[in-house]
Amino acid sequence: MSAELDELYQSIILDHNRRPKNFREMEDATAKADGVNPLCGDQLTVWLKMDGDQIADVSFRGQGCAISKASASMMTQVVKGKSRTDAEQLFTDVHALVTGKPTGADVGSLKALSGVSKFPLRVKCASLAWHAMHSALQGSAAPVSTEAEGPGSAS
Amino acid sequence: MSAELDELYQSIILDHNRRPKNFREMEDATAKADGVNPLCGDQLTVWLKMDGDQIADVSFRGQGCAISKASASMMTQVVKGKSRTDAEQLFTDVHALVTGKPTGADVGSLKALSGVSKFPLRVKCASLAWHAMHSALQGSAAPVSTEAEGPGSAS
Amino acid sequence: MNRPTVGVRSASAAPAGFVADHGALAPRADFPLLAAQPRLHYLDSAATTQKPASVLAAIQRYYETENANPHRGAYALSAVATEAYHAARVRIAKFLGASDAETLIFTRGTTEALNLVASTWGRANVKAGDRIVVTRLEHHANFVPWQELAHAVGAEFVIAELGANGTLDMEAFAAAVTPKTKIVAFGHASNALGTVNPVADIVAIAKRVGALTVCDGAQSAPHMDVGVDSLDVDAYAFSGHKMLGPMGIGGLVMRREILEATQPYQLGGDMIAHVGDQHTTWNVLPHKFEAGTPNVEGPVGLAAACDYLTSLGMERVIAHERTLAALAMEKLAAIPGVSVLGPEIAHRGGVVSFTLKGVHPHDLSQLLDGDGVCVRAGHHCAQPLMRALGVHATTRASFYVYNDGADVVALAESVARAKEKLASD
Amino acid sequence: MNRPTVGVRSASAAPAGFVADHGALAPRADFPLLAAQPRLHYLDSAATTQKPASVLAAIQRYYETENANPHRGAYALSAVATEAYHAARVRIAKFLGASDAETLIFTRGTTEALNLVASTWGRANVKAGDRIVVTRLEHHANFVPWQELAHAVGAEFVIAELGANGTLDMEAFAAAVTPKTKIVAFGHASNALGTVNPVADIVAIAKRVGALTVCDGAQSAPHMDVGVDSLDVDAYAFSGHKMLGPMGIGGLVMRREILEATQPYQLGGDMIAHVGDQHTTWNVLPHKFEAGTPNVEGPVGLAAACDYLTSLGMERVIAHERTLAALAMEKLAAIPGVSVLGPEIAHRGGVVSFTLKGVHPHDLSQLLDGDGVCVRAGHHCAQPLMRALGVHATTRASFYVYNDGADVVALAESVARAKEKLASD
Ligand SMILES: Cc1ncc(COP(=O)(O)O)c(C=O)c1O
Ligand SMILES: Cc1ncc(COP(=O)(O)O)c(C=O)c1O
Repeated sequence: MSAELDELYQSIILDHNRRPKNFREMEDATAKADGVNPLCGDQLTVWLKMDGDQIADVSFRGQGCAISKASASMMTQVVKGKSRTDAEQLFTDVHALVTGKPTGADVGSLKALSGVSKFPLRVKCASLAWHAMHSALQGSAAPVSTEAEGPGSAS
Repeated sequence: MSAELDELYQSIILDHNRRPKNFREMEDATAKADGVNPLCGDQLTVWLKMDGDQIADVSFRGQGCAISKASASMMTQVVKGKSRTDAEQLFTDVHALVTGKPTGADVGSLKALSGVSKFPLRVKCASLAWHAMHSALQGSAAPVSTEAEGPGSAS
Repeated sequence: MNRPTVGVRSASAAPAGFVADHGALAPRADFPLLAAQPRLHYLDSAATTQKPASVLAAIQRYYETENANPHRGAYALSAVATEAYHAARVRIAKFLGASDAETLIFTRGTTEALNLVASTWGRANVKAGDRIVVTRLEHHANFVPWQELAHAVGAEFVIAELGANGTLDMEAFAAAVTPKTKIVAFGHASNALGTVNPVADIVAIAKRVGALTVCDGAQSAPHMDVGVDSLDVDAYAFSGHKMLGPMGIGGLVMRREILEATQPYQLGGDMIAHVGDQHTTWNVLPHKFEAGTPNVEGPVGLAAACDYLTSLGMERVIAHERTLAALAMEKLAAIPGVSVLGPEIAHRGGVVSFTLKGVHPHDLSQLLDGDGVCVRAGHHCAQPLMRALGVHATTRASFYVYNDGADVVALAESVARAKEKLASD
Repeated sequence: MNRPTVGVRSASAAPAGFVADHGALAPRADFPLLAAQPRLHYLDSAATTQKPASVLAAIQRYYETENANPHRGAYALSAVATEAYHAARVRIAKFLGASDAETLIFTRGTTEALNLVASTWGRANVKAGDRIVVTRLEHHANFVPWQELAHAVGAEFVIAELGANGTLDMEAFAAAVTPKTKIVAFGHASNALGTVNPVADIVAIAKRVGALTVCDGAQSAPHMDVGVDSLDVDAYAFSGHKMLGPMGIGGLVMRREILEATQPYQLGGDMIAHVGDQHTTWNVLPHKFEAGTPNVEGPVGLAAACDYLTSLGMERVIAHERTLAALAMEKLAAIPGVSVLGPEIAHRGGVVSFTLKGVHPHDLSQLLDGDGVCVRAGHHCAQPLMRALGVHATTRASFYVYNDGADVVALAESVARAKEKLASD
């Protein structure tokens, strides 16, 4: 296996894929959004419970590849307790990371997603949950699509 | 000018083009048909006056290139006085001639049309009036089209 | 077709001893992309095929020696281009077994051919209360246009369901085709499962009620001696890029009486007889359905592809694919956790769709790609089928003339390795 | 566009001294067909253009190194094909001056692009009693679809007539565009007469009544720096084969809000978001309007053509064409019996249409062909215009980057010789 594939499928990614965190519906959510990758049909839902400006709880469920599931799982771990602004900033930083334009910002364990940058078609997978979270934070009801994300799509 | 072009535009063809015979409407026609070459828009009408099974008179008018005009003009000269069957046979022989499959039949002065066989796109021009005559003989009212004639069209 | 499903149904179509060595049917050296990447295992030919050098040379030769706008010029070069276009139509029609070349209408591909039928004949003839029947196996291209047509006119859109093993339930199908049915649209072969449908039985049922029969040939034209005339369908659609030809060209073969009685599709140059200020009349077939400057390159390249396939022999093409598919099914099924979808080999072409427990097809195909194995992962433009199968996506390997036993072995080994890496336990 | 008609209106756009030597703008050696036939005077580029070697090489390279079905595979080769397709769209949009590349929809050519607008937006928005206005100059592709649309929905189909010299009568045009007008369709430049229309004035009049503005750019995209954004039209259609690109590809640039609010065109793979058993949702732009496997070769080849044109400089292209056209007008007009149709050079591009008294254009072009001069003879897919001009057909020479003064001289000399042979006296 190539070094690039090894970096894409780091063990932390594979662990999150096997045992995703916060992989559940949320009864008492205050916001919720669906994300869909139209060309592959992958789909997930992100639930948020906001406490004022703060993310008190976050969870997700859905169909997806290891990259999208691990990204979603790590996201739920990291943004819990964060303010709306910090969560959005993190989305920006992660997006920069997976598209190969790292900002130098410290994204902690999310650095494990950096391998995605070598696989442009997988950017959509890695960012699907983040788009959904962003959408839930905005209070938008329409499902978000990652189709506009890059040159193509797959999953 | 190439020998082939010289043969296509023989002086007899050019003469008929300049001074077409029987180039007139016919008031007392018993049959009439239009011929049209759809891709170029060339169009002519053939009138027949039948006396029983015999072509008592024939004339034409219309828009067309030298080849179609000369062919029409010569046709009117040759079929006048002929029986329906002989006229149809002549059509068959001329068609064979201009498509380069001469039957050996004696077509008289119409042999001047043989140059057409080197120019497949002009077959439609040379046969337009003949198709119209054929159609008039059949008593068909719909305009005939030469479009089905060959691989393409022009004029 | 001449031998409706014989070549497909009987394993004995493969010459004896052929299974043993698994050589490619077509030399890899004939395909520049494959020749340049000797370690590539290209197993996505159901999506699009690689091109032989002869096809690329035909395109190049056309532009270098014959290029002009056909039909429109009196000069010799235009006559040459016109003849090239005409001759390509005749050769492609002959390859497909369509005796009336003027009933072959060039389109961008299968999708456009099917949309053409839906938007012309369909719009004019399907009314509120009528019924359109498709099958659960259809590609979106042979599903969504009919669904929308039904929706637009208030007709009923009915999906004939599957029986066992990804084959059509023919009893259910017969029951679905009521006297109100105006169109029966079905694939000759499924791109998602490989299933080859019993065309003769389907057509017989559709004809009982006088429905228009529309056959999606995207996955049959490249693989078998189709014999369109003998299929006895009203419309047959195909794509050049799936049969070694260039992209952007394909076609529709449709019964002459129907084409003649149907209003044209797109409007513009070449398809008109006379344009009046307020009224226009149409040209004869095939021009009536081909508005605008024709794509000459496409048919010229596709005709070269047909010649190449003919030189291989279509009977050998399907036999070769089925040999490789059978081998792949055997080797994949031997990996614990792998489920091969679809019917037994006797009812399929060279497509093998499978799932691996606990592993998403996208991840699987990504790891396979690391080994140079190119497979397709996803819904294969067959979401309605995926729903019925209860799977979200599958991994699909599809075989063609340039594949060999080594490609099958590489696939199976790579799947086993990927499983080690990705599977939960 | 950036310089709406400056390059076209002012003869001073041609560099001083340029008229004197009449060299080709692009080396003939760059065009394999022309290089192989040094005595050919190809003067039918308004119908279709010859292709530079760089375009053929781009096609070849794509098939030899990058070919796969884009959008659909997770493997690297498919990603490469996807990127090739995407990058070509961006380059072509940039060439045309369309800042939002996703609003460039690939079609087979101009004809399909115009039909797309008529059959989607047109069908949905034009009602009985509404009006559609076209001009007398239109090619059938920008005439028949609107005529039929009007006919189908019971709208009024109105032809804005010409004033002097084959230019639009702008007063009559303004009067024709009533408040009931829903669509104004006009050519940027006429393929039959060469007339370049005053786009800004037309658009201003159409906007007063809120009509959709549809610009047929088949004869502008190849010849000038169009600057689609600054034209401020709602839809702009063009053909790749008329601008050095391959056959079978072209496009539509349409305002994003309109594309987003409009139902899709053809239905099938790639253009869907979700296919339910009874209801389907659409993908985002540009995919929503591109059903089926995309033609990657076409955009890749066309992008190479755009690069080639950019390297020549579009300002120089139009100046070069007008130089040759002006020279041809002068030399042809000097032959007794020749009438050059259309406006003075200040209002036209590189198209010269003419008649020769007593000689049918078909015969003329046949004799010209004998001298290696390829011109077009006929109605030029503009029968309504021919009727208004009171001519049955014309002979047309059209100039492009590879033509030079020798082509013009050959044309004029050949016409003179043909006249000797054919004219009555
Ligand atoms: C002005 C104009 N409009 C439309 C067209 C149609 O273009 P195409 O045949 O490439 O679709 C042409 C060329 O034939 C043209 O010159
Ligand atoms: C069975 C089937 N039908 C239709 C299509 C659509 O063909 P195209 O995308 O070439 O129009 C495909 C391939 O994508 C297919 O496999």
